[in-house]
Amino acid sequence: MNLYQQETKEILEALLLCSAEPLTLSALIEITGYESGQILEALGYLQQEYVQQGRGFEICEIAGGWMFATFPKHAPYIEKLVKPRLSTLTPASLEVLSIIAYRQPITRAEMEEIRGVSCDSSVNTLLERNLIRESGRKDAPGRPILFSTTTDFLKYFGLTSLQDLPALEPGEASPSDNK
Amino acid sequence: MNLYQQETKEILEALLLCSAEPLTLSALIEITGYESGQILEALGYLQQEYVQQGRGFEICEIAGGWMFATFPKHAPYIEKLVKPRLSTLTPASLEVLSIIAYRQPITRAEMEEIRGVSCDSSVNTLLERNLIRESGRKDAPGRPILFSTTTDFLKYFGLTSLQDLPALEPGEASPSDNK
Amino acid sequence: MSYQVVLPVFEGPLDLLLHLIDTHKLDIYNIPIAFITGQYMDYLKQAEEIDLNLSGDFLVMAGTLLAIKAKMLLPKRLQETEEGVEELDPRDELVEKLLEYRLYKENAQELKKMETSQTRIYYREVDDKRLLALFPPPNPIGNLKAADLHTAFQEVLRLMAARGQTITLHKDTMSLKEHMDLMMDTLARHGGGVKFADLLEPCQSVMEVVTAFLALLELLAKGRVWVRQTSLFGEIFVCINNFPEKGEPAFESVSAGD
Repeated sequence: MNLYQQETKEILEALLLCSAEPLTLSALIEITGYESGQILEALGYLQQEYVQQGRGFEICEIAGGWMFATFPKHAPYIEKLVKPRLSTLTPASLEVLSIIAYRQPITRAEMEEIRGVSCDSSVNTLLERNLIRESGRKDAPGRPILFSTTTDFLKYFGLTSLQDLPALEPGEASPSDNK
Repeated sequence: MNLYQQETKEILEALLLCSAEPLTLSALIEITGYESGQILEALGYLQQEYVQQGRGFEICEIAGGWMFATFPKHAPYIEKLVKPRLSTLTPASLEVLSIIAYRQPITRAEMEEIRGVSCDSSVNTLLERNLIRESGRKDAPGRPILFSTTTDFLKYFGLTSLQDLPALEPGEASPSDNK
Repeated sequence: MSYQVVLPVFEGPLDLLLHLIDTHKLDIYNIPIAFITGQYMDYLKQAEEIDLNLSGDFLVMAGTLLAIKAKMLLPKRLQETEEGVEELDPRDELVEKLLEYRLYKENAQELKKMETSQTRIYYREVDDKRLLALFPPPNPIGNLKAADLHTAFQEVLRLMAARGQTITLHKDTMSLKEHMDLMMDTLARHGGGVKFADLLEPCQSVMEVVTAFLALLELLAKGRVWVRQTSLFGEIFVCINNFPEKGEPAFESVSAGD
């Protein structure tokens, strides 16, 4: 391996390290000014070296480009690394869920009326996670969709039925009652 | 090097690859279940290996943890790939930051006392760039806000910890120093 | 003859004083106060001439310098210390401030160097979204309990009360189509046109006003209505367009005074 090849390898490694996306050959050519043969050769060397040296990562060809990737056997460690950031529910989604839980069935417009802000993204998240479901349409102009909580909702919160939800204090007037 | 050490190295490499923030020793201990000695030894081996093998990146100790970093000589290539950095700090902001770094936690009034001028706009810039944070209130009349530096501050200046700040000593060849 | 004054800019009065001490090679522990006050005032004067906007702190310092200068003319004041009697120097406080400020100013230059070398180093980038997507949370609610739902809902109710909102859910908002129909009905009943404000009057919420307005725009776009304003900022009238096929202008505006 000559010095030129060593430099090419180093530059490619530096670029792969700083890229969160796969780097295409054309991007690498444009950035480095090297010819494709030179780049492909260096990538090949690097891939070989990593195997020989028993590195904890490899260079993968994916989606028309190259990127660093880890091995499946290390997934449990990486999971522990990201676990604290695995979102549970954002405060906004929790608020919307609480409104649906206590006021179901309820339309989007009614939720927004209560919160004073749009609830669309929270409603979508809750639908995706199967915590709420569409439970029909309201008999009102526009026939808006009604939302209710799911069986999974009860399961995750350890409730037998909706009656098990902590009771609201007497002062906490029920919005949907006085119509 | 035994198999156990090899596995430790691989796991650490995989974790560093998946982390865009410095990984602290305590996080590494918690994730891997290894003892600190084992981890520090493996990190040391990796750092050595990378130098010997002429890798295009290194494991650097910064802001209380470890992360993969590139070398200054490759900056021209990387700058073509990643979004440009935010502009550098003004002399005024650097002065205010230096006062906060050495005197933290410190109030606005205390900074202004030292600089002889208002520090508001610099404090705002530094807050926006997450180099300083509000760290409580001083037990004094008006309960003024106290400011301290952040982990991003350490990252920004390439410091491992606040102990790495250059010593606060009068300059040597300063003409106004001759008594 | 015209010439340009190039005046250095300073971070503050202390910065300016340090500059004067440095350029005139003065002893910071024994500042010739009359001389430096003169130099300082000269700078302020020049700054004023070229309209350089200096903060009030520069004037406060000018006052301080003059006060020290005056005190220097008075007989020395003495202060008793443990070692005996010591002369009080009116410059002491200023010197102390200058020394302290100089420390941080010099350190800021160190930070600048560190910043410069650090801008050439880049760190690992990770596509967080993709990484997190690889590990879907097994339990979508994490550690939340039913009590958290209760707390969240109470907070919602509290915020509602704070917004001064009565806790009522009125009838559902009408759709765009319904607003359009309602608007056409109203217009049909009032041949000569309806005031724009009256059209929106039945709306009960901001959302409804917005929908009604959108409905009006939609009707205009379709050429089913046209609007007329007789004077600038005057009443806007909305009328049914009885000759849509003629492509009558949807907007008719008559300038003020007409």
